[in-house]
Parts: sequence; C-alpha cells; structure tokens
Amino acid sequence: MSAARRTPLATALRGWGGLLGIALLALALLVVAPAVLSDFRLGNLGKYCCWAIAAVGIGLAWGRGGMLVMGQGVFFGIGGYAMAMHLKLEAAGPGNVPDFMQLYGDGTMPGWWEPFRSGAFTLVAIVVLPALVALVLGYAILKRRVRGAYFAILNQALAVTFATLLVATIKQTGGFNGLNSFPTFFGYNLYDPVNKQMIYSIAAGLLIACLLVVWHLGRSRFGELLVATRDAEERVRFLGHDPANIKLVAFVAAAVMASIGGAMFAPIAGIISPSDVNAAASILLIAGVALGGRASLLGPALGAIAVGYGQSALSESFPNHWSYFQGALFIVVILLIPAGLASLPPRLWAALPRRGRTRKAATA
Amino acid sequence: MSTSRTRLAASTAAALAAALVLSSCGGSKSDDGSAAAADSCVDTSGDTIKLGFLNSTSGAMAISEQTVRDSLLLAAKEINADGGILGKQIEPVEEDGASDPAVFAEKIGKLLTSDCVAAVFGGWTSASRKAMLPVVEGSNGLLFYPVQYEGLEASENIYYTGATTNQQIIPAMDFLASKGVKTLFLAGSDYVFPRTANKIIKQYAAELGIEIVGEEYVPLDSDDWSTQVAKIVKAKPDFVFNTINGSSNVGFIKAYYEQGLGPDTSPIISVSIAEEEAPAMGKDVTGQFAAWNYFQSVETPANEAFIEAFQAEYGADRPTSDPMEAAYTSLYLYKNIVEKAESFDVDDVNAASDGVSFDAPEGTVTIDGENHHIAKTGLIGRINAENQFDVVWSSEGPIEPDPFLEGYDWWDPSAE
Amino acid sequence: MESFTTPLLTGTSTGAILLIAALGLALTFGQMGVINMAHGEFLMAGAYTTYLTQQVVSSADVSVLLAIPVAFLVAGLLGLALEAGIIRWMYHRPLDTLLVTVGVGMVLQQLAKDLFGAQGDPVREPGWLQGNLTVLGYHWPYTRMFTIVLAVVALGGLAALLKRTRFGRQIRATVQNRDLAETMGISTRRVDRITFFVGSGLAGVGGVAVALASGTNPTLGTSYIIPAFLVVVAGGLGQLRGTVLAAWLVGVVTAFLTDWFSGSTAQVITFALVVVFLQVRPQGLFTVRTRGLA
Amino acid sequence: MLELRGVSVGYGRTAVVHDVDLEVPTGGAVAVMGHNGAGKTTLLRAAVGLLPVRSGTILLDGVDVTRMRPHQRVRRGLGYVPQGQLCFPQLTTLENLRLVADGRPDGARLVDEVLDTFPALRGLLPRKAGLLSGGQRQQLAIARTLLTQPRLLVLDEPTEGIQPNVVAEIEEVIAALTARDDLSVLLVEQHVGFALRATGRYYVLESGRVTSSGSGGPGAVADVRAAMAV
Amino acid sequence: MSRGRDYLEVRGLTVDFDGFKAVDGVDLTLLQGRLHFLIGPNGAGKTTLVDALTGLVPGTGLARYGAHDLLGLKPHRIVRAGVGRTFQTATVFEELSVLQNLDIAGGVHRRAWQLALPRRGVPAYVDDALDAIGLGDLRDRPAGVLAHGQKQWLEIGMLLVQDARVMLLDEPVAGMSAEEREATGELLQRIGRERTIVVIEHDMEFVRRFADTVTVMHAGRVLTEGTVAEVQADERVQEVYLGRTTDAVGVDPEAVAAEAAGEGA
Repeated sequence: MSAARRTPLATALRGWGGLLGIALLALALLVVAPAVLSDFRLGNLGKYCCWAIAAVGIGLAWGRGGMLVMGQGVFFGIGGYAMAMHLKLEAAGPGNVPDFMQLYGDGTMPGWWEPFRSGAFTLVAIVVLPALVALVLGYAILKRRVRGAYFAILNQALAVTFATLLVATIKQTGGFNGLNSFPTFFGYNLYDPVNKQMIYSIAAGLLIACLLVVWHLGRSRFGELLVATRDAEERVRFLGHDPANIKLVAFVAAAVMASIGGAMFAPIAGIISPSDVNAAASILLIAGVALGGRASLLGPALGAIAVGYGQSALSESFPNHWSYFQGALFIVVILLIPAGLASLPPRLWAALPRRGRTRKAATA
Repeated sequence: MSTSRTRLAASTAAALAAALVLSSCGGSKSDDGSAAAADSCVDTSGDTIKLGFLNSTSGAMAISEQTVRDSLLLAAKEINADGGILGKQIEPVEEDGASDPAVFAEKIGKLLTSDCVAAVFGGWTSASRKAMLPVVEGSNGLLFYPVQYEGLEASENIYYTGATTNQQIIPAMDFLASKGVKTLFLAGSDYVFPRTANKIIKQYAAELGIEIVGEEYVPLDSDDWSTQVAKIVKAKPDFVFNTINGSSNVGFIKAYYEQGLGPDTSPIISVSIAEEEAPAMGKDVTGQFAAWNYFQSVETPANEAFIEAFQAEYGADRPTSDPMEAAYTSLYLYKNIVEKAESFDVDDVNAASDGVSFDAPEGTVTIDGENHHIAKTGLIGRINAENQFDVVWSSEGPIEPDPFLEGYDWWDPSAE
Repeated sequence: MESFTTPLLTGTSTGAILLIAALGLALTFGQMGVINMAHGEFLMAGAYTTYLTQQVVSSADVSVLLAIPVAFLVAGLLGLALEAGIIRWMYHRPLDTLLVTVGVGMVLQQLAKDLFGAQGDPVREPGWLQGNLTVLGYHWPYTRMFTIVLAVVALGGLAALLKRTRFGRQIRATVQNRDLAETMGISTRRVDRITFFVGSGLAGVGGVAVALASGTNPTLGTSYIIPAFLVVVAGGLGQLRGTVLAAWLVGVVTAFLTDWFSGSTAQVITFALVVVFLQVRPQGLFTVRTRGLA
Repeated sequence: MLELRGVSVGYGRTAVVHDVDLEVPTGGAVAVMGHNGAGKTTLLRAAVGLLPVRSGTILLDGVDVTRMRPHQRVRRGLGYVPQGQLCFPQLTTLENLRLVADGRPDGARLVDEVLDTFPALRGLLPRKAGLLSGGQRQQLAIARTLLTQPRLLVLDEPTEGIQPNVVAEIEEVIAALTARDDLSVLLVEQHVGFALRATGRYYVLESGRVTSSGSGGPGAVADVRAAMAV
Repeated sequence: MSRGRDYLEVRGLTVDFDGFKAVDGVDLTLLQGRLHFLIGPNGAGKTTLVDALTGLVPGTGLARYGAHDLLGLKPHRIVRAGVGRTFQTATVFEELSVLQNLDIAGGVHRRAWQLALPRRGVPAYVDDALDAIGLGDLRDRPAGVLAHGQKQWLEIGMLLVQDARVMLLDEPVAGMSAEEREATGELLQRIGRERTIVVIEHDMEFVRRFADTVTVMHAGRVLTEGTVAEVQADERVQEVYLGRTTDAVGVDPEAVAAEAAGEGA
C-alpha cells in the first residue's frame, strides 16, 4: 500500500503538518469563504462540508482501517432523518403533527417520533443512534471476520435496504419525497441569510472538529494499531488484540461522523430523502475519499468537497455528462492514483532528490 | 517534553475551532418564523428578462423532463418572436435538476438569488417540488410547475399548470362509474403520488359503490410484477387503476399480458402513461386507457399549431404529451399575467393572476387566483395501435381546481 | 393451494434470472476474485442486444433465439475489453476492482441512456412463448418458464465447461495455483481473459431473460447486481450447487414475502435474512476450503 | 541449452541474486548448490520466467527468452518441477496429467508413457491430488512436467521433505533422466553426494553469487563442502 | 526439571483436516528455563502443532498453561494468557518503525482508553527489549527495510515486550548467516531462563549447539524425545529424518523470506 509509505512529507503531515493543514482549512472555510462567497455558493459549500464530514469518517474506516464502507449513506441518513424529524416537529409546533402525515396517512404520528420534539434528545440521538446501529451491525459482521469484498457488498446491500425501507414507510418517513420544508433550525429562521451563514459555520466547524479527532487518532497508539490491523490482521491477533474490536471502534467513529454530516445536511439542503442516503449517494462519498486520498488526513475531506463542487459545476456546464465524469473519476483515480491526489505532492517531492541521488551514484 | 507541547497545541487548536463556531453562531433569532422576504434582485431595467428553466437533463427523470425543457424553449422562442413579455425578450437560464430533489433545491436557490430570474419553470417529481417549495417561498420567488400531481398543496409562490387530483383522478373514477365498473384493483409504485391518489380513489370508490378488490405497491425501480399480477388474476377486477411510475410500467404490462389478462378482461386505466411512455410498451398497451387533460390527438386549432411548431423544431417523429403541453401553457400564462399586472414583481403578479386565461392546446385554461391552479378539462383516452390516444370520454367542460378536495363531502383527509 | 403455488412458481422464475446473473459472477468473482460491479450493466447490454436483434431480424420467433448467442458475445466482448483494459492491472487489488467497475457501470449506464433513451424499449416475446400454463390456479407464463430453461442450459453449459473440458481444467488449475499452471504451459493471461469473457457472456444471456420479462431500460442492471452478489456469497464461493440453491431460495423467499407483505417490505426482509444467514454461515451454504478474498 | 548471462534478480527493495553466469549444455546435467537463502530457488524462478530479472539475459537454445512468459518458455522445451511437490489439489491425478497432455496430438500415448515411468500413479488416477502423500505428489509433479516433453528439465529440490524410502525411488528416476542424452537437467539439491553423482557440473551459490563451480562426480564432494563452508 | 515452576502441558493434541490428521495425539511437557527444539521432516506437523497451540487451527485434546486450556481460547486471548509466537516468514509491520513495532506489541498491558493517547516517551520495557535484540541503532527505521534476520529479532523483541512467558518460534534462524545464528542462539539462551521457549528448526548444527531438549515429530506424532545425543542415536530418527545428515549440508531448505514473498506474490 504505497499510500501509507512513509515519505518524509507524509510523516510530517501526520504530526505538526497535519495540524497546520487543519488550521489552514479552518481559516479557508470559516474566515475566507464567508467573506468572498455569495450566500448561495456558501450554502453549497456547506453541503459539501456535510459530505466531507462523512468522508473524514470513511477515510478513517477505509483508508486507515481497510474497511470499504460502501453503505455510509445509512448513517448519513440516520443523522439526517433524526435532525429532519426534529425540524419537522419544530415547524409543526407543540402538540401538532408534521404536515405530510396528514397528507399521506391518517394524521396520527407514530410514537417513536415523539422524543424528537426535544432538541436535546435529537442532538444526543444524532450521535448515539448511529453508534448503536454501527455497534450492533459491526459486531455481527466484524466478529464473524467478514471482510474485504464481503464487507463492502454487505454494506452496500445495507444502503439499498435502508433506502428501500425509507421509501416503503411513506407514512412515517415521507417515503420517496423524504422530509423537507424546514422553516426554522432550533428557533432560528432558516430564510434569514445570517442564520444560513451560522449553520454553514457550524457545519464547517464540525468538519474541522472531526479532522482534529482523526488527526489525534492517527497519532495515537490506536491509530497505529488500526493501520497495523489493515495491513496484517492476523499479526495483530498475535499482539493480543482482537482485530474486530479495533475495527469496530473505527467503524463506529465513521458512522457517528457520517451521522453528524447528515444531521447538518438536512437544514442546509432543506431536504433529506432516500436519494441522499441510497447506494448511489454512498458511492459518491467513496468517490470523494478515493480522489482525495483514502489514507491521508485532509484528502478525504478535500476530495469530498471537490466532488461536491465538481457535481455542481459540471452539471451546470455539461448537464448530460456528469455520469461520465463520475464514472471516469472512479476509473482514473483508482487505476492510476489509488492513493489519491494527496499522494501526488509527496511523490513528486520524493522523486526530485532521488534523481539527484541516482546521478551521484552514476558518477561514482 | 515534545508530547506535552503537542497536546497543548492540539487543545489550543480545538479551542480555536470551537470559538470560531460559537462566534459565528451569532445568528438572528426572529420570533415570527415567517419568511423574512429577501429583497428581489430581479433586474427589469434592460430589454431582456431572465427566466429560469429547471429540469433534469441527467439522471433517471431526464428523458421525461427533457421533453418539458423542449416545449419551454419552444414557447420562449415563440414569445420572443412575437415581441417578448412586456416588450422584453426572454433570456432563458437553464439548469439541471439531475433527478435529485436536493439538487433541485440547490439550483432553484441559485436561479432566484444568484441569477436573479423573474420566475422559474420546471420540476417534475413531487419530491423535487416539495424540495423547491421552501426555497421559493423563502426568497419569495415564482415557480411554474407543469406536471399532474397528488394535490393537497397550494403555495403563494407556485403556479400549478398540471392537473390536481380532482382534474385527473376524480374524472377517471367518474369515467369508470359511467362504464358500470363494480370492482377495482389498485396497482402503484411505492411513493407519494400513488399512495395519495389511492387514498382518494378508495374514498371516492366507496361513494360510487365500487369495490376495491386489491391494492399492491412495488418499489419505484422494480421491474418484477409477476406476484402482484397473479393477485390481479385471482381478484378478476372489472378494471385496474394504474398509478405506476416510469419504466416500472413495462414490467407490469408484460406480466399482465403473460398471465392472460388483457383490455377485454381486466382493462387498465393509467395516470402516468402518456404519448412519451406508450411506445416503450409497444403493442402490449394497445386498447388500454389513460386519464389526462391533454392528448396529442385533441382537436383544437391551438393544438394543431402547437404540434406543428413542436415537430418543426424537434422532428416530425416527436410526440407531444400532457406535461409538455402544460409547460408550454405555463410560459404563456406567465406572459399573460405579467402583461395584465404590467410588472414582473412577484406580489404584483400574484395580485393580477386571478382569472387570467390562455387558449392552450388542450382548450382554454383559466387561473384560479386563490389556489394558483388552473381549470382543466378531464379526458380519457384509449391507446390505439400507433400508441396514440383516442379520446373516449371527457368531463363536462373545464373542472375548477380543488387541490384540497374541499368541495367533495366524501373526502376525509384524516381517514386511512 | 394457489397462495402457495403462485409465489413458488413466480419465485422460481425470478430465481432463474438471478441464477444466470449469479453464474457469471460465480465465475469472475468466485474463480478469479474480481468484484465486477459492472456485471449488472453487462446484463443490461444483453437486454439491449435482444432489443436490437429484434430490430434487425423482425420475426420475434427467430430473433429471441438468435439473441441468446449474440447477447453472450456482446456482453462477453464488453467483459473482455474490461479485463484487458483495466482489470488485468488490478488482480492484486480486489477491493479496488470493485470501485473501478462501479465507475465502468456508471459510464455504461449513461451510454445506454444516450444511445437508447431512458424510457426503455419494448421486446416482443416470440409467438411460441405467448400464453401460459395453468398450474394449480397460477397462470404460469411460457416466457417465465423459458427463463428457467435458459438458466438450466446456462448452468449445465457452465458445469460441463468446468468439469469436462480442457479449458475447464485450465481454469480450475489457474485458480488453484497460477504460477504452477503457467509453468505447465498454460497461458494464464489467456485463461483469465476467456474466463472473464465467459462470465460476462453469461450476464448477456441473463439480459435476454430480463428483456423477455420486463423489457429494457438503462438502469435494469442495478436492481440485479446486489442480489446476485449476495447469492454468490450466500451460496459459497466456487460452489455451483450453492449458487443454484441460493438463487432459488432468494427468488422464492422474496416472492412469498411479496405475497404476504409488499414488494418493498419483501426486499428489506430478504436482505435482512441474507445478512443474518451470513452471520450463521459466513462461508455460505456449501463450504469449500479456499482462500478468502480479503 | 540454457544460458544465464549476468542475471540479477530481486524482490522489492532487496536483490537476491547478483550477476550470475550459468550454463547448462545440451544433453548435460548441472547442479546448483548452496545454503538456505542463498538464492537458488529465486534463480530458478527467474530462469523459468516466474520472476522478472533486473538485468542480464536468459538464452534458451540460443534464443533470448528473457522477456518471455513462463508458458512460452515451456513451449520452447523448458520443463519445471517446483519445490514442495506442488500439484493442483482439487483436480484428480488424471486431471492433473490431462491438463498438460490434452493440447498435444499424442496426449493419450504420452500419459500412458509417463504412467509406465511412475506405475504407482496408475492406481491413484481418480483420486484428488490434494489427498496424495508427499512422495506420490512429487512423482505426479515430475510426471506432469515430463508430459510437456521438455528438452530442459529444471528441478527444484526434488527430494526435499520426502520419506526416505520414496527418496531412493525419486533419485533413481532423476538419475535416469539426467543420463538421457535428449534431456538437459538443471538440478537444485541439498544432498551433495547425490547431486554430484547425478550431474556433470556444479555451481555453488552463496548470498546470491556464484562462488565456485566445477565438474561434478563423487570426487568433487570435498571441493563443494569446502566452498560451502566459507 | 527442578528449575522450572512454569510449564506448558500438551496431552493428546490432535488436529484433523477433513480426515487427515496433521497432528495426531501429541503429548508434550514443556518446562520453563529450557530451550526446547522441535524437529522433523516437512509435513511432520510441527507448524500445525504451534498453530493449534496459538489458536490458528482448531485442535482437540488438552493444552494446559497455568489455569488455561489454550485449545478453547481465541488467538488474542492466548496471547494475553502469556503465549506468543513468531512465524516462518517474519511478519512485522513494515511501515512502522522498529520502535513503533515494539511499542505496539506492548498494547496487551495497557488499558483500552490508553490506546486513544499518543505515545509519550519510550517505556522502559520497550527500551529493554530494544537492547536485548540489539537493534537500538535502527530504532527509527521502518521495519520494512530491515534485513531478514533483523526482522526475526524484531519479532522476538515484540514477544519480549508482550512479556510472553511461552515463546513458540517457527524457524527463527532460517536464512541467517552463521554469526547471526550464533547471536540468535545466545539471545534465546539469555531470555530463555525465565521463559518456556520452543523452537522449530531444521538446522541440526544450530540444534546441536543450543538445544536442551529435542522432540522429533513424524507424520503428526512424537517419534522420540530427549537430549540431542539421545535423539541422534535413535535409529528411527536417523531413518525418517537425520539419515542423510552425514552427507547433506544445511539440512533443510524451507522457504527463505524472500522466496516465500515470491511465492505469495
């Protein structure tokens, strides 16, 4: 795995350089972007940030842990729907039922919606719910030593199942249309540009926070152990660890991050629907991570932002060809630069002095 | 030593990030949750006026929505050739909704706040409309939505030029009642429109004395209908009410034939199969029925002109269909409202819209200023061997739009 | 009785299509370890080939039979191109083949949309397949029975190829020890290519069955790919009989669940059942001692 | 028959074989000896084509085969019996043989011939090769390679890990093969005495380099011992 | 016998692969403080025996160490019970430095939450292990660039950090030079005083030089057991295994790391 081969720059990026990179990104997202972008573009960037948050988690689980999590849409959806349910209830007002239940059903609300009236409960649920689901699923899958392609396929099947379930439960979750029309966000009017900027800042801030978590984990013993598990799972067993537990932690962390991303996506995009969480959406997240560099610190986040931007920009200019671009992206990146764009600067950097060295060797 | 420094740096960075987040939280908390209407940025000073055309030109819905885009562009071209709106040439700003509701929401925001268009035309799926609704209300913009839908909605900022349920579903039921249908089987895709439509159908059927002998849903993208069709065979209904969407119809019609059903045993009435979709099912669909407000075969002078212009522009093999006609009509209606209001301002437009009419290909349509829908005539067509629709039944004149079915006392929205 | 025969027979027909799709995967995934997510699009290519064959040979009676070998060839050649252009560089990165072929699938799907339109095109069944046989109250369409025949032929052909022919021995030898096969004078590159050709070609044959059942459309492959993979995994790698049983079970169980609940619920429950099953038997229905893919 | 000129081979960052020159004369037999890890197997794998060389040339019958794939070299008359009694465990003994023989016009006769050479295999034809004993598998491996009708036979440790009573049998077969005029042999063997008896020339490989070479025969045992003791 | 209080007792250990008994009713008593060598022809079941003791393959019978029956435990539990092993092909974490490799091996003794912290300084036991294996100068080099022998030492070092009371070493000196073998042997003698060490080995020279006890395995069974001299004198051993040693040089040709890497590729 050349991605993780320790070139000096890569090593540096894991330590101080990584922190510097995060600081620069924070500066760009939290200070520069709000100053130069229009409200509309800033909203778009906020959406990309939500995907980036999920991508950071994928970088942890896939890049560092070797688990190709092809169904992160599930967790993105859990967070997104939890938040959206709260916002719908907020819009409906105390004691009232969300509008769509009146339209599609008989106007009664299922009991499990009730707790989401509480903002505090919702915030807790956005973290705890995906963690629990990931724990149960991960435990079941990883303990049986399901890995590699099997893991990926089961994961994707999960995303398909989840989206189908959402579509099928139209009276409870809005079905294919999903949940939309959120006038307020914890009391803040969502039509007000100032508040939109605030929500953007929260999303960007959460992205930075997730990056800091991953940066820290990367430096910790756990980070080493995770990479070790990816590269030689059996060997880790003989260090006295159960590799399943190590991977489980990364899987759960990735799930929580995806959920946080989804939770911010709902108010920023104004909608969360099955098409934001299905297999295709999950794969788009993977595309960003692959592009940026699965095993690098900033790569997944930047890659996700780039893919989000590319989707907006390319679909504006070449509306019929976005699918081709997306497909080509997978083919070119995975085939030619499997370690992602993040691997290019260190590679170039490493290539330069080596040429000098070989010349020296030749003259010797 | 070095590690403690690192920790310090880490916590500082974390604190910094947190501070940034918190400081940016200084949002304004307005108490009235209503739309703080943003000032319109529409530029009406020049001799052109920008209009947004927002349809999916990529993704699953592209093939349907592209036809809407085509007729919008045709209408714009005709209007421009005729002197424009209030003397201003239409400058279309095209965007792709990519068959994804979230993208529709994003793009309509761009069109209204960044491109500053005077109005947006487009949307197809209910999901796309629902996603655009808060955005268009939030920025007090205008959206013209050209597709028949499940009703139960009326927004100050949206004009609905397709049918609402009392202009398509209810006429279809009236047609069935007129044919003496006693038993009905409901088959639909598992999403909003079929679910809502069937809720209405079931209540109206009870009123009409028609028995519902089965109700089946299949996921949107599923092609396998054999199990459900076996249930139809078993139920032997007088008619099948089909609310299946898109390509899923092909598998349904195939399974229906294979198991020995046909127009003479248990005929189908569809609300999503039009001139565009029928050829995909070939001869299998011949003899079946569809409920719309427009067919290519409608004989009006306006329709003759429309078909001629459309085929001249896009090719003689191109059929015209209900949503295309509704989109074409929507742009002309907008022109007529604006010219009545003598203003592009949204509030002025809304104030002037009531009673504005247009001699559309389907016949004369008139806007209801209360609910922003238009009065339309209900038509039932029977599919012939050329995959065209022969009109076999029509409502008595245009039906006033009633999106919330307030005029129907059998309707109980909270009943299951 | 009807409530039992109907799902059983419809499920068996659905299982047959699933089996043809899964047989190709059993070869490329089970034997070669390549996770080809574009396999569904090869299925789609087979369906469109059926449609195109009908455009050229207008007699539906003949064209469908003709479409079977042509679809095999078209999908096989697509597979060959994929192998030669991309997969051959990635045998040591099985997980990455998954992602690359996802990209290939996207491109093929968009290509089909651009070439044929998103609406789908009709495929007429031949006269000799019109009608149905009434089995205990269920009108079993001849086309559905035909897919079962097609599946049995594909299965028999594949089994004979692997067990009886020289090329089958070469495939099995290459799977077991690539270097050794090479030094026995077998061109393992050639074996790879042909294996991929045959596996992809089988998807094309599956496409004919799909076209007969539900016509063509650009996205039809996506609804088969995940179930087909689950069938291969649940059946046990390298186990044809496992694949057969798993395909039949998934088809029939889904049909019964659809009958009892709804189509969406059936999908959800079937997936859940497969996941639970893989918890109990991660190595599938039938086990063979073989290298894992991980 | 086979000539290696300045061949270097390595894995990843480390070179294992350095600048080796070696020749197997037509009809002759050559032994390569050396400690574990000296690079003997690596050298053979490069000669057969399973490993790319870093530099140097490999000639087979005077033709440069350095860039050819293994199966192409096999078609040019190179037969290889790898270390470890390798076979295709899920194929039967007969299938193991037919795998090779099928492509040849006189395949059936050839199978019959090698079964005469290894009569013990006759009774094992329907059995899966994975269930054979080590000695039986080695006989199968040699028989299978003979079916490719090699003019040069490359044997990597043919008696390693095999029960003593079978070893004698296999040594007999190898001795018979090396004695054939129409067959050249390149043999890697730990058993110095046997190797030198069976071959006419030896090379000693240490840390990937040829440190000594000479004529074979029992008299060379002491020389080889001395060379390897360094 | 009197030296060791600690011991690993194996009774009737059998490993059955679909009817083929790779290990067949093996009885062994392995005492602390002695260097045990396990020899025998290829396929005799030596590695399978170690695999069974470390949870890699399922075995039946009894393998008692302290209060545990190893056969019922999962691999990581066996490690935590104090039994460690190395592999024929050295498997160190190539991308981690020597120091990180050693440190990561110490994880057994840390609490779970400590894993979430970055490393602070070098723990004393890691330093000790580094000294013991003599790789102090290379502590910051990636393990991937180490020579084959050095990787084997690193693996032994990792076992030291793990504080494995029982060490099962699979051909630790294969491919090493004479000097390296000597150094390895001495290292094993040093660390073996408080440990139970079992070495699978083919190099009889090495066995003669360092073995306290030799167990000869053949066809899954224990053929004989005793001191080097006793074993060498055994006719059956000569027949199945040592027969040709007078004639052969460097008896067994197991895969050297490089060659194994080639086969794996």
